[in-house]
Amino acid sequence: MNLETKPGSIPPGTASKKIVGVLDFDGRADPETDPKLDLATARRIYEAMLRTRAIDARLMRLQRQGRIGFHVGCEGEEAAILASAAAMRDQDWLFPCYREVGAALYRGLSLQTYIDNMYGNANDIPKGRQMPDHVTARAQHFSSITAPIGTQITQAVGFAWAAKIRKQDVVTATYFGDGATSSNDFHAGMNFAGVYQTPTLFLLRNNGWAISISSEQQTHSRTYADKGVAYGVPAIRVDGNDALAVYGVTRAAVERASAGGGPTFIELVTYRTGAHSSSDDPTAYRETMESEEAQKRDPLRRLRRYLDRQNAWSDAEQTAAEEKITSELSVCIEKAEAAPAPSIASMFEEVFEDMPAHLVEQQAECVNGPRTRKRH
Amino acid sequence: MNLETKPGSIPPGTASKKIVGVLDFDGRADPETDPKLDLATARRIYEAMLRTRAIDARLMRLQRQGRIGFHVGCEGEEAAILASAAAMRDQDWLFPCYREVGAALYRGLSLQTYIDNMYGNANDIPKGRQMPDHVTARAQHFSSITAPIGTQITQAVGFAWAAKIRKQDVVTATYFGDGATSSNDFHAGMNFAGVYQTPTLFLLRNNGWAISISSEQQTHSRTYADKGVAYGVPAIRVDGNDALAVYGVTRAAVERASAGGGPTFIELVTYRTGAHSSSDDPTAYRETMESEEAQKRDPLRRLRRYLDRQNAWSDAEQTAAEEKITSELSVCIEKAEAAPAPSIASMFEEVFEDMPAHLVEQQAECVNGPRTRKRH
Amino acid sequence: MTQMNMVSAINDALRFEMRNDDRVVLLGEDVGKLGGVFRVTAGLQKEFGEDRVIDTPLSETGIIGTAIGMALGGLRPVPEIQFGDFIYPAVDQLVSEASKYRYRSGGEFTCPMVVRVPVGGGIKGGHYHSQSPESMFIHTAGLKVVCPSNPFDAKGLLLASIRDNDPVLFFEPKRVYRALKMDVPEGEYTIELSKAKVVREGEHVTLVAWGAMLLEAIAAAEEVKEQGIEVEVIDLRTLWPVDTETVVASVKKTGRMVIVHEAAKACGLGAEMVAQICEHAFLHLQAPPRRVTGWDTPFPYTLENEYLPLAHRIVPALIETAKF
Amino acid sequence: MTQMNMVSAINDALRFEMRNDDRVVLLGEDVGKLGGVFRVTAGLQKEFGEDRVIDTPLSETGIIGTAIGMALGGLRPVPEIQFGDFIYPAVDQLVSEASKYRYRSGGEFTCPMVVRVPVGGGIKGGHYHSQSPESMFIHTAGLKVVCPSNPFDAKGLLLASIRDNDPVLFFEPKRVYRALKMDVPEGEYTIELSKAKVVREGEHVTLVAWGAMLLEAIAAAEEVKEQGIEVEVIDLRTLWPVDTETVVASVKKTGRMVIVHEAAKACGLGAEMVAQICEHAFLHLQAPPRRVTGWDTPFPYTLENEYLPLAHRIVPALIETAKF
Ligand SMILES: Cc1ncc(C[n+]2csc(CCOP(=O)(O)OP(=O)(O)O)c2C)c(N)n1
Ligand SMILES: Cc1ncc(C[n+]2csc(CCOP(=O)(O)OP(=O)(O)O)c2C)c(N)n1
Ligand SMILES: [Mg+2]
Ligand SMILES: [Mg+2]
Repeated sequence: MNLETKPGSIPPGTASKKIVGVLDFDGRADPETDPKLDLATARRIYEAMLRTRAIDARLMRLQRQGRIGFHVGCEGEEAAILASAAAMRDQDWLFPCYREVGAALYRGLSLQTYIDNMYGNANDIPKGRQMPDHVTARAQHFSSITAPIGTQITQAVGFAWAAKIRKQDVVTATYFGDGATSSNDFHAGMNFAGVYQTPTLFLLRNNGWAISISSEQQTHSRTYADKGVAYGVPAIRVDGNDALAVYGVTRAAVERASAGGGPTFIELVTYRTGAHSSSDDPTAYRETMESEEAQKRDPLRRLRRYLDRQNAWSDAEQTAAEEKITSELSVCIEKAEAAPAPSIASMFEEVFEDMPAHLVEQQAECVNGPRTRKRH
Repeated sequence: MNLETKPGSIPPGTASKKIVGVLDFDGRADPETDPKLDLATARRIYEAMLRTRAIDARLMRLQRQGRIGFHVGCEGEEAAILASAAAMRDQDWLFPCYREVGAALYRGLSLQTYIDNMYGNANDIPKGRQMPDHVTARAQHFSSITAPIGTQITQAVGFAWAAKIRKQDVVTATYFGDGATSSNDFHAGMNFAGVYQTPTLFLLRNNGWAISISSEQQTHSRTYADKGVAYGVPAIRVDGNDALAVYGVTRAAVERASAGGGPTFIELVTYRTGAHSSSDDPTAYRETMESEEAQKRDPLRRLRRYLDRQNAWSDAEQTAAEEKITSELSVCIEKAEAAPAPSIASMFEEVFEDMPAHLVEQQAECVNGPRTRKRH
Repeated sequence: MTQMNMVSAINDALRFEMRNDDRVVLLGEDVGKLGGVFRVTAGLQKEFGEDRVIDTPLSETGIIGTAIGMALGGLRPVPEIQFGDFIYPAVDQLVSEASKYRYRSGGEFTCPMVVRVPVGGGIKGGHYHSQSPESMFIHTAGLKVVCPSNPFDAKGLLLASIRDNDPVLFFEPKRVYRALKMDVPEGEYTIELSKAKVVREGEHVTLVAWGAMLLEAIAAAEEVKEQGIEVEVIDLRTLWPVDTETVVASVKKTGRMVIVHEAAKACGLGAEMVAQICEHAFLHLQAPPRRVTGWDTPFPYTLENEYLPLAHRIVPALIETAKF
Repeated sequence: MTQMNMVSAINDALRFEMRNDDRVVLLGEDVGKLGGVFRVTAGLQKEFGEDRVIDTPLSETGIIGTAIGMALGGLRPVPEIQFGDFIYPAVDQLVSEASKYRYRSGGEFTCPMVVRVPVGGGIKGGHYHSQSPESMFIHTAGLKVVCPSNPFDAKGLLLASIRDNDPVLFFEPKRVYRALKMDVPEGEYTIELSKAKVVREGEHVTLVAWGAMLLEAIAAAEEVKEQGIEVEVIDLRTLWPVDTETVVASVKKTGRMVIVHEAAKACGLGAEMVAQICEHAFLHLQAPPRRVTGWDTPFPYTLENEYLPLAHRIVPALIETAKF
């Protein structure tokens, strides 16, 4: 018997590899898929993408100057992040990976708070305990960013499940990368979401790379969306550099989840145009993207062209927006650099709700002990 | 935009749910799928299934009598286990779960060695260190049985991968249950096998239950075979109570793997007719299987009918085989019960290749220390 | 007052708190329809429904990861890990996430949940149904670890743990589950966490234990009494944050300490308590503080009573320590 | 002899042994084309090919699970965990499987493999790029743990570890990676496992350290020398099975011990060594054996130099211990 010829021997999952898109490279919308976003929202998304890119550039410069210790940005992935965040309702929650700080800002996190986090100073919400870019933003319904890959995924499922149990209309969206699909929590999270039909969106930013591992090396599945089959979770591939497509698909998934239709797995097909982080030098493992091609695909340019076609954005507005974020950043950076480091005592706080005896003792030992000559 | 109507929104994986079978309930073989097994092998498989069932029954009685501490058998799953093991070549390796001791016996593990393991006596290969049924059988190319669910899966992949790297023609088969598909190691093992195209067979015994959790509660995927899609690993569903179908599909997968065709995921659709183990009482969570139906599906009965049709087995042989295993068991049990417990000194051996100082010290303390009044 | 064993006392505590607080949900493998492989959650799915007593797929990663999400979402999840030996697939969520959520979010988020974990030997469970994995969770800042030794404490500690606003690992000694019955009050009472209990007073040696080994400690104390050695037995009850004060006070009185645990010796809580005693009561020590523990080998099946630090091994340690 | 830093010494050891023994294969995230995020494996894929220097998917479970399978299959895998903080998804395979394979199979199977793990603070890595998770693996019977403090030892210990027939966790202190260069012989030499090294002799206090903290220990020893305190500094090198004999001999001479480690205090190796000293040298102790360690909090970002047990914290401990 030859397996090749047996029914069932060809992997199932032969559904469309098609990638949903709305905008072409010149910003023309496909009427069939156009979510018909109101222009105010489209402008808001564009502005946020613009801001995010400007912030990333500035922070990377600060890192190179040795003024901050680390930065991980999202160059090239702004549409995937901001248009999806914009499609979530206020009551919904985001469980981010580490590239989605822009989404927290979109939802109202103050720039100063973010910059304080980049400096890990006394005004930082996590009190300088975490690395830069690991923000926490409860008021923005944005969980605490963590470094271990994938762990937020099961948490997003549990949070949505809690809402479902309590009959609250809350949808959660969790962001993660192509590398994270190999993690234990992706497997468990997708499985639990399928079994309990939790209102959860799995937002996979397939940006082509997990540090130096290409998305083709990461798995032998035909597409990442195909992984939904293993869990009975409906999956869809979307052009992640097309803000309107991202918005439309995400919004539809939110509505389905909110109506009791369960989870959706969305593969946002995008590309990490920059380095993995400030610690990475991608020339060791990949060719730089052919620049004209990259420009064509650029999510900002495509949305800008769309807005231009509607006369909804101008060069003057562009300049004003850029100047605004530049000066806002300068103010925030100056303030952050002037702020003191977190107090030494704070290092022992919030391990538990109440400080146990051994930490009271250690705190006293540390606070009253000698100081290092090394700066922090 | 309505997700339901978008291409890609319906989960892919719409390949056949069909279950490959050869034998009908009366032992007639379907000429299209018949692997045309030589009768000697068919008889050997049948005899092994018979022995396995008899051994399980006897061990469960010993457990009830308090003569051994625990037993986990495979009633109803004999074809899934023994026909697949029979399809593996001598140089191939098995990475079992805990229900496949029959496969080690099929490959030549002595019954005495197995029974010594059930008693954890001094003659036990693992020296009474593991629970009953956790045998180890290197000479039979059978790895050491473990309790944590799923861990053998990645190991089987690594072992096959090593053979591939060393250009040795070795295929590994790993057995696991439907519950184990939720484990981290299933996810990682399938993914690595897909990426590196290791010669590995994933033999899923879908026996309907993971203790009290039904296989429908375990996942929302349409079938378990569908999970292969997530990893680009070809998958096939087989009637796990049909020894000829199991043999044929397994053999084809071995040949493909050996020829460099990579891994295969085989869903052996079967049923756990007994309790999960001697510790379990299934009446708390499930109806007993409608007995006539269960009998019809019984893997032993179906293979026996097939053999009868070929005049390849007789009632006399049946009786002889049953008497043989009964008396063999009695001899082994008697010998195992007469054997001493492992030495106290042995408790400290083989933690490392050479005994480090702290264990030399602890060994002396224990051996020279007072003895408990509790028996072992 | 009703006579209860530890299984029924825990079941009673869960039932009480589920009636009292509808944020409490249980989840785990086989906890629902079956009522748990040890029947600790028996009958609860029937009373509270499948939304609050949840049978899960076989994934400790999923159980703890989603329980953390539930806790962040305002519930009070009480996940069960079927055996302590199977907690390892959940270690990343416990060590990297649950323990650090409050700290790393500057107090914006907390993970109030109680992970119920049957632990320990004495049921002929071999390598994988016998271990006591407290040490690694004690080593991880941000987790509490509790382990009752009797039905009364089990109920009071469990209610306190569920009401605690930090993640708690609640270790249930399987060997005690059905070993003894005692009077357990109906209704509500709590036992404060991080408070050890002096269960037997004595002048000569302090003997620290918990969980299933407490009975062995008491038996050993009784045995050496015949030789005129008066042993003060302390039941830690909460393993972390540990009640250093009570142990130190006792050692200052007796000048001697023996500590007992089932877990392997190296880097166990025994080592920690010896070090703490050296830090807090060194000048009071009249004998080396001593450990009687599981050996530094995997937990064996046949010889488990030679592996466990049962009374026969505690007795000589007490005598040698007292006579040092 | 060539001047090497620790990164190049490890790279050299790997290259040597891969040429010497074709069973040695490397696998891990980014170890191939990139040569590792710390460039420890740079150039090796080019020399040995993609079959022997393998870039893996992002799964520590998969890396260690398949490495165990490779070891069972006759290879000598050297998997890398990118940061010690990300070892937790592999804990089940390490604790439940690698550590117990020899024991539970009565010696029929062994898992000779070396898990390379960059560990420790000092690179501004915060919670998740700074931890030192040795304690839980020491607590688990059946695993060896090694941690070099300098390039020379790194090469010799790594070669010994790869040739060892048991699973070894090889902890590489990131802070030392490029911090110093020294003469490292070309070609082959090994440093026996489980042998500590007295790196500085002294009469008054024994100071035990390893890895990145060794330099801090030496600096502290230098500093207190001005006050007439002669410190004997021991580099453990192998953390488990630990060289109790060398430490005990030293403490018997000095009567005093301070132990330093980056990991949190509770149930760390410091506690274990204090307990061992109490067991083996109690009557020689003239001061309480003392720990200078990371605090029992998660590892912080901004204040990492207040968290780490650097020289400024070791000095007062030495003085107080010496003057006790
Ligand atoms: C469990 C774990 N292993 C390894 C790492 C180190 N690491 C940080 S980011 C990264 C790659 C992540 O790739 P992907 O998920 O595709 O996200 P992307 O960075 O592309 O957005 C790795 C390996 C980690 N953070 N966590
Ligand atoms: C990691 C882990 N979690 C829990 C258990 C307890 N347990 C033992 S068998 C079992 C069910 C396994 O079901 P399945 O994989 O379908 O195999 P089957 O017993 O049906 O053959 C469970 C939950 C375990 N052994 N390991
Ligand atoms: Mg990526
Ligand atoms: Mg099953």
